[in-house]
Amino acid sequence: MTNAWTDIKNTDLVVVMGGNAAEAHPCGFKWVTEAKAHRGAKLIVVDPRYTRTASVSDFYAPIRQGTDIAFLLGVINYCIQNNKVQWDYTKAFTNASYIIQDGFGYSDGLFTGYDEEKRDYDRSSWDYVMDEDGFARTDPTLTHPRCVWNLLKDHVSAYTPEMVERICGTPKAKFLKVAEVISECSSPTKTMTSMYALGWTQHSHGAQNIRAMAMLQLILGNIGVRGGGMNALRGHSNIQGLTDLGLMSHLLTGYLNMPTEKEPDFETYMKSRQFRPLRPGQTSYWQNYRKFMVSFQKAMWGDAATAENGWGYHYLPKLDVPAYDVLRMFELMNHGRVNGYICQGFNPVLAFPNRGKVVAGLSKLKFLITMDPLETETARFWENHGEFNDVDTASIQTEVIQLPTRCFAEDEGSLTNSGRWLQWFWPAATPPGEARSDIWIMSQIFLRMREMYRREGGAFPDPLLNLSWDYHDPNDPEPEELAKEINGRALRDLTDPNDPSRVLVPAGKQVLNFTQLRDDGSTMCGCWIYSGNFNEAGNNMARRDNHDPDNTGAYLGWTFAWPLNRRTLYNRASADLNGKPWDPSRKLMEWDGTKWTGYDVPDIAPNAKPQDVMPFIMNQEGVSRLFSRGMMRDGPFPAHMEPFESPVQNVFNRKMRGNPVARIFESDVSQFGTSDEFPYAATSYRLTEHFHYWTKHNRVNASLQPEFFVELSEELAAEKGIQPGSWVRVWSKRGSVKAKAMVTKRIRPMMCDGKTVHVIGIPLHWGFVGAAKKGFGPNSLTPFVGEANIETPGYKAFLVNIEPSTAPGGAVA
Amino acid sequence: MDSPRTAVSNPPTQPMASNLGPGDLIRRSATAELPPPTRKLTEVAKLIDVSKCIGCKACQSACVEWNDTHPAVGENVGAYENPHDLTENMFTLMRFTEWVNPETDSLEWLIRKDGCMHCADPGCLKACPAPGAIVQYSNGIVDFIHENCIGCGYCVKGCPFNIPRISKADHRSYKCTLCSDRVAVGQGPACAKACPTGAIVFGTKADMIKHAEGRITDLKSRGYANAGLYDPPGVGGTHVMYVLHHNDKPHIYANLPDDPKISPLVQGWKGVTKYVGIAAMSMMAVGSVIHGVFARPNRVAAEDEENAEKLVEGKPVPPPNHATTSEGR
Amino acid sequence: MTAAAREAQFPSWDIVFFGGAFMNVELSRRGFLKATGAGVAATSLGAMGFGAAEAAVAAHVRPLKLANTTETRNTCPYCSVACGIIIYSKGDVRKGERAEVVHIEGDVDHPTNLGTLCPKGAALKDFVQAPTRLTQPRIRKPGSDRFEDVSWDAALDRIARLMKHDRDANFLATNAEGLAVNRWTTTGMLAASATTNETAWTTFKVAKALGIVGFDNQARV
Amino acid sequence: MVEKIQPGDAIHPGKPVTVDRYGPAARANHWITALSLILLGISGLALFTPSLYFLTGLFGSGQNTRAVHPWIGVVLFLSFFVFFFQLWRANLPERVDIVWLSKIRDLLSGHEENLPELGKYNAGQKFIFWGMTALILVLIASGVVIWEQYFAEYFSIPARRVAVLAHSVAAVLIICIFILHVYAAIWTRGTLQAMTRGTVTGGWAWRHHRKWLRELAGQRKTGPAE
Repeated sequence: MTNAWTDIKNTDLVVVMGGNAAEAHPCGFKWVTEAKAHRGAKLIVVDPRYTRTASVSDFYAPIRQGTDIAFLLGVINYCIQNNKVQWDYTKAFTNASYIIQDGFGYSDGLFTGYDEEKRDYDRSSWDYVMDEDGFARTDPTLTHPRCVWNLLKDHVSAYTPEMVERICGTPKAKFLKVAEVISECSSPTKTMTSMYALGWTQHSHGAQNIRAMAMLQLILGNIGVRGGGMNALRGHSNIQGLTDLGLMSHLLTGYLNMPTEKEPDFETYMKSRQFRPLRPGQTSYWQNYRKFMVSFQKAMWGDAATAENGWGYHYLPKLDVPAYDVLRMFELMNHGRVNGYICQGFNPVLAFPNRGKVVAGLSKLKFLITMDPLETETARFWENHGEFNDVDTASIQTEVIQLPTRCFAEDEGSLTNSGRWLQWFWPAATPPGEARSDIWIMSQIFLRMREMYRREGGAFPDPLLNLSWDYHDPNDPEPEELAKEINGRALRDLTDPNDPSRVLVPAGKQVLNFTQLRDDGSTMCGCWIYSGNFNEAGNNMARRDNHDPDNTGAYLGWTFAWPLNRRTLYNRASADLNGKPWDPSRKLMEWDGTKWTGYDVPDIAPNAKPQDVMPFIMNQEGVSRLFSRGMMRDGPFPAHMEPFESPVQNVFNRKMRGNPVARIFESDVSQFGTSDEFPYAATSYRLTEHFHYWTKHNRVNASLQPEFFVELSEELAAEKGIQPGSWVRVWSKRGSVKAKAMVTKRIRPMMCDGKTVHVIGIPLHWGFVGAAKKGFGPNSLTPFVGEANIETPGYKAFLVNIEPSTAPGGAVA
Repeated sequence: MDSPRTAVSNPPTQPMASNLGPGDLIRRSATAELPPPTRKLTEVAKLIDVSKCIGCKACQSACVEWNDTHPAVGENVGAYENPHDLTENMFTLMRFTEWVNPETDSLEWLIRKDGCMHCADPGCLKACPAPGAIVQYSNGIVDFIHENCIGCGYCVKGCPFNIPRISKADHRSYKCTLCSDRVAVGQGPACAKACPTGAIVFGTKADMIKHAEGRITDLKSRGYANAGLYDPPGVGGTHVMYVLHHNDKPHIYANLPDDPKISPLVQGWKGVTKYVGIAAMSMMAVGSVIHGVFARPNRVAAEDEENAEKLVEGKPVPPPNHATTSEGR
Repeated sequence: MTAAAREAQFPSWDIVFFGGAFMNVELSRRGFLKATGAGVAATSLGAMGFGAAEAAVAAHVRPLKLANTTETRNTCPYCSVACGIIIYSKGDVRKGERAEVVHIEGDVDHPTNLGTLCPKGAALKDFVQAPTRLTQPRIRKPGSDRFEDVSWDAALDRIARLMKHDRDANFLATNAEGLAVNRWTTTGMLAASATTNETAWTTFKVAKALGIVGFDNQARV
Repeated sequence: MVEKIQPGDAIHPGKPVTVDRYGPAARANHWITALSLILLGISGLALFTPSLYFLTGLFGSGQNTRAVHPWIGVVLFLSFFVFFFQLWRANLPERVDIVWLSKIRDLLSGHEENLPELGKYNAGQKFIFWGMTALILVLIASGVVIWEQYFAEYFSIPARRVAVLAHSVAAVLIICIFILHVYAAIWTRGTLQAMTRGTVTGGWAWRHHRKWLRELAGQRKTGPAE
């Protein structure tokens, strides 16, 4: 989220698309009802189903799943055609005026440079025209035919209301109503917020869904302002934290990247990360990359990280592929190329697509280690549960070690919420039996392996032997020690560069925040963006001052938000080029002539003059990108792409299937179904009564939503002879499930490209262990395909068939 | 923000004396002579704004946890209501109705939190035969005192809203208490505390009516011309009220009664039948006694015995009274 | 030290009902509940001569079940709204006592949820006390149809051995071009997105130091 | 219609003559019915009006009262209907009953000689018999509808409301009839022994049910002399 949950109350219009906030985030959705009740805000829901969010909306429009880009580009087109653009904002704070190279173009649903063989684009022409000083050329008048604005205008012109209706199935009148209400937010005194979630990310073109809305928000001037923003409603309590801390294949902490094979040494690695400003006088904050990287390496390897060895650069693994994401790992597993797997609080048997392939993969492992407070289907993937998990136990040679962990009530530490608040919590209960904390378990595994390597030697033990582990009790580091390590400290006295006699931070003391980090090895910091979380003032994540001056929803005294306790990202964009708030009644930041003041921590240097430094300092341009250059694999602009399994063809290019650059493993190609065989468009989602596969262990939630079901329209039920509450079988090319039928008016057939499209909704909370009735998950059906840029599996648009059925074999209870 | 809060603070952990006691009772089931209350508490109310409700069932969950009930894990029957009805383990239930507005032809998903309405004139209390099994406090809370409940089910018949449920396990009647134990220590009900969107709020009844007016104005501005407050006068008003977008037809919200009243049958049963019946039985008994005292007993005379002996012995006896018996032959 | 920082140090007092962090609550609201049969009026009740009646009162209105519990500030572990919760327990882990959760409720002082909770959060106690909570390390041998209990020591030694064995066998120190790549691709790890940042940092250090590249979390699902 | 002599009815000559009116089984059954009705009356009244709720004390508690009442009702229903099948023929109405009823004042004022001769039962007894029969049917039917523990859930709440009202009204009536029955048995001296010893004196039979006595005598339905 660019803004905080509590900031949503400042909005005038909430657009929920690609998510179902009321269902999945009820307590965050509170701020929508607050905005409605106290600001008269309107709520628009665009979704294939009439959801719980829709039930309290002012306007609902149906949309076929997977076609959000067409819808949003349609809205952008509407805004441009009707001059509903926040011009001052767009001209000043976006790259609308930047001139693009002549080689770039778009036709037949594809951008220039497509190589069908490689399933990839040559993106070299997707860039700015540079001048002789290495700065990007611009045309502030927006008249240059190759400026971003004119290319965008041209690009979206195909998405007329008629085209939107044809692709999305949204009746033209409903689309126009939505577009009209959204376009009103181009006024500097009206803001709109976008609340989205996995309904946008879990597509092969997920990132482009989000870009489409972000672009719309930019031309409406809604980024960086109160009540605006792009608000990704994240799923798990600390999904933000784990991503921030780089617990992913391609990341290090704080969005530093894992090195690749093309970067054999530290200097080569750094060379592509200089991030020189692309406009004169701009701030490009990533220029500090080296400080963050060196401090991170010092946090990892302490004294073993030296200038001579590139700060232990050779200890870091180097990637040969963009990422060993989960899809790739399970693909490798199926090829017998993975022997061991550790699932810490993770249930891939229900979480990953194409469950058949997941279970087959796990069955080929030598060992599987699970760490969880609860039983999981994954820990018991080898156990036969009739139709619910029909495996041949004896033939599965995987050794499974199941470790009991503590849960939140017994644990201590911080969690980073969707609004980037790091909130500390305390333990309240004694863990059951021998359950131990994850910290203790990870430490034990580490200490035992380090001891073995010490004693026995083995493959490249250095990163392990030298890993910094100077905790009070190495067997069980305290959460506070770890938090301090994340914050970082001075390893030597840090002196003022202008006055070497002045010690800013004495050796051994916590740094104030990442602005004190150095690239000479004199500081260490586990995760630069978190720095400031636990400095000499104490544990800032445990702060509990809930004062909110002038009711802005900022709560600066409440815990700690990264970066630097900032609550709204890009908040400098809340003021115009002169530093005056676009909407004085909704002031966030203001230039008082000498410095930035307001309700938040400014997003740029507090004394950076408004005309000089633009708000988007994490971009080399200093402005936001309507045209994303070559940074996304599937295009600098979003373009309509059908799901890989779609009931209709891509109207721009009937041969094109799915995202043309999404990675498909060869073995999965034959696993895609066609609409002849599988005529119905399925989607998966969460229900408010449950949280993933945890709450089915909870008797209360199990009683509130006891049994797996699928939702379908009255029309389809009548056509298929399906009675409400009866058993149905739903199957795709990859698997089959049995469920109770929920026949509803909330799903209606849609007309897309001249064809009737029936939607089937499949919620995801059931498995074969726990208190709820045994059931299946949509992942038994979903395709094994990832998002083109970040490999998020697609769960939201796939094809199935349905028929009346009988109860599954193997007791349901 | 001016919206009411559901609780003034987090629940206390220090022992606190309850502030709802016998002196606050204004009605007690099957009790004729209740001492007058020692004070008049301000009336409280829970206001359920159906237009803000997202049907998340947090109220159900919070209710179960606070009241330590154990709803069974049922099955899906093709509906979102789970359990499928109120039970002795589920004092409140979200009821879902998919309603197509005939005027706009658009779908509305009407979601109503069902549960005890805490009527000012409670039918359950009226029907209850067990002294003190149902009480009403002067703040409006109607509470079941389970120790006194005998499980007869009369409250079920008395209730115009079909709320109380009799446990098959302990044969006592259960329903929402409006969290009397929380209210007694300064807390709002658990459901109102939990409600994520503030669709359930709790406070004085006067405040809640005022709050509802604001909500109704907002709804009218959004095109719900018939938005209104459901505080049915037929039961003297309730201490659980609804803001409905379509207050002109409450029945579309899963059969919420348009004009609830205590059934005339129950009124008749607990009213005229009781009084006339007792009078009739008393008169019968008293009449018998009076007759017994003042009239001579109907004794068998010696002559009767002689006649009987004669008859048995075949001697002549007075002939039958043919005038009156011939017809019977 | 600021007031906020002090609170940070001593966060989970049995707190604030009578004062303290009330900033977001209108004080006027506190008035009405007293007059509505709520709260704190034990003295006035006594003054009215009802002191002796209090035993009867207890039989009437259920006694507050949270009396004499320990209160702890915590955060809901489910979605990333990260609602503030208060755990009421019998016993106090900070005093080294055994503690058992009695009840969990929203924290009204929390700016985001203001004391509210969703149906999952409101039932958190039954997650903590689920019958399917794990209490013992267990091992399932290849081909077996059941788990067997093992000690922590045995389980951890086994894990370390299995991992070292695989790492030593399959660690890729250099690629075909002789470049140091230090990759271990044959053992992967999924990290839990419901663990703390501190846990995550520990996990990160261990996994990356081992050279594990098949490393992911729930960000994608 | 020919009135049949009830099996077991017989005359024993002697001083005084005794007449067998009820056999041991019938008497046992009568008392089971009577006891059930009394218990039902007590428990029912306890639940009918708060002023009599104290009667639940006889059953230990309100819960017990609630639990036991319907079961006693079942007992009553069964025992009464055994009774019913024994007696229904003797209780069929006759024209003489109308004459008898028209002269009821003579009865109450002690001028029974003005009344017609009667068979085994007079109109009052028949009224009690049929009244009880009808009310017990109403009570058992309505009682099932409101039997919370087992059956109530199968009926709608409006139906239960009708049933509870019907049950109450029927109960009031049956209690009235019960009082009439008991009082009549006491006021008419010599009656009680019919249900205790099973016999009445010949004089009692001569006075109240002369036709019945004549028939027994006429049919020589006499038992052996004692």
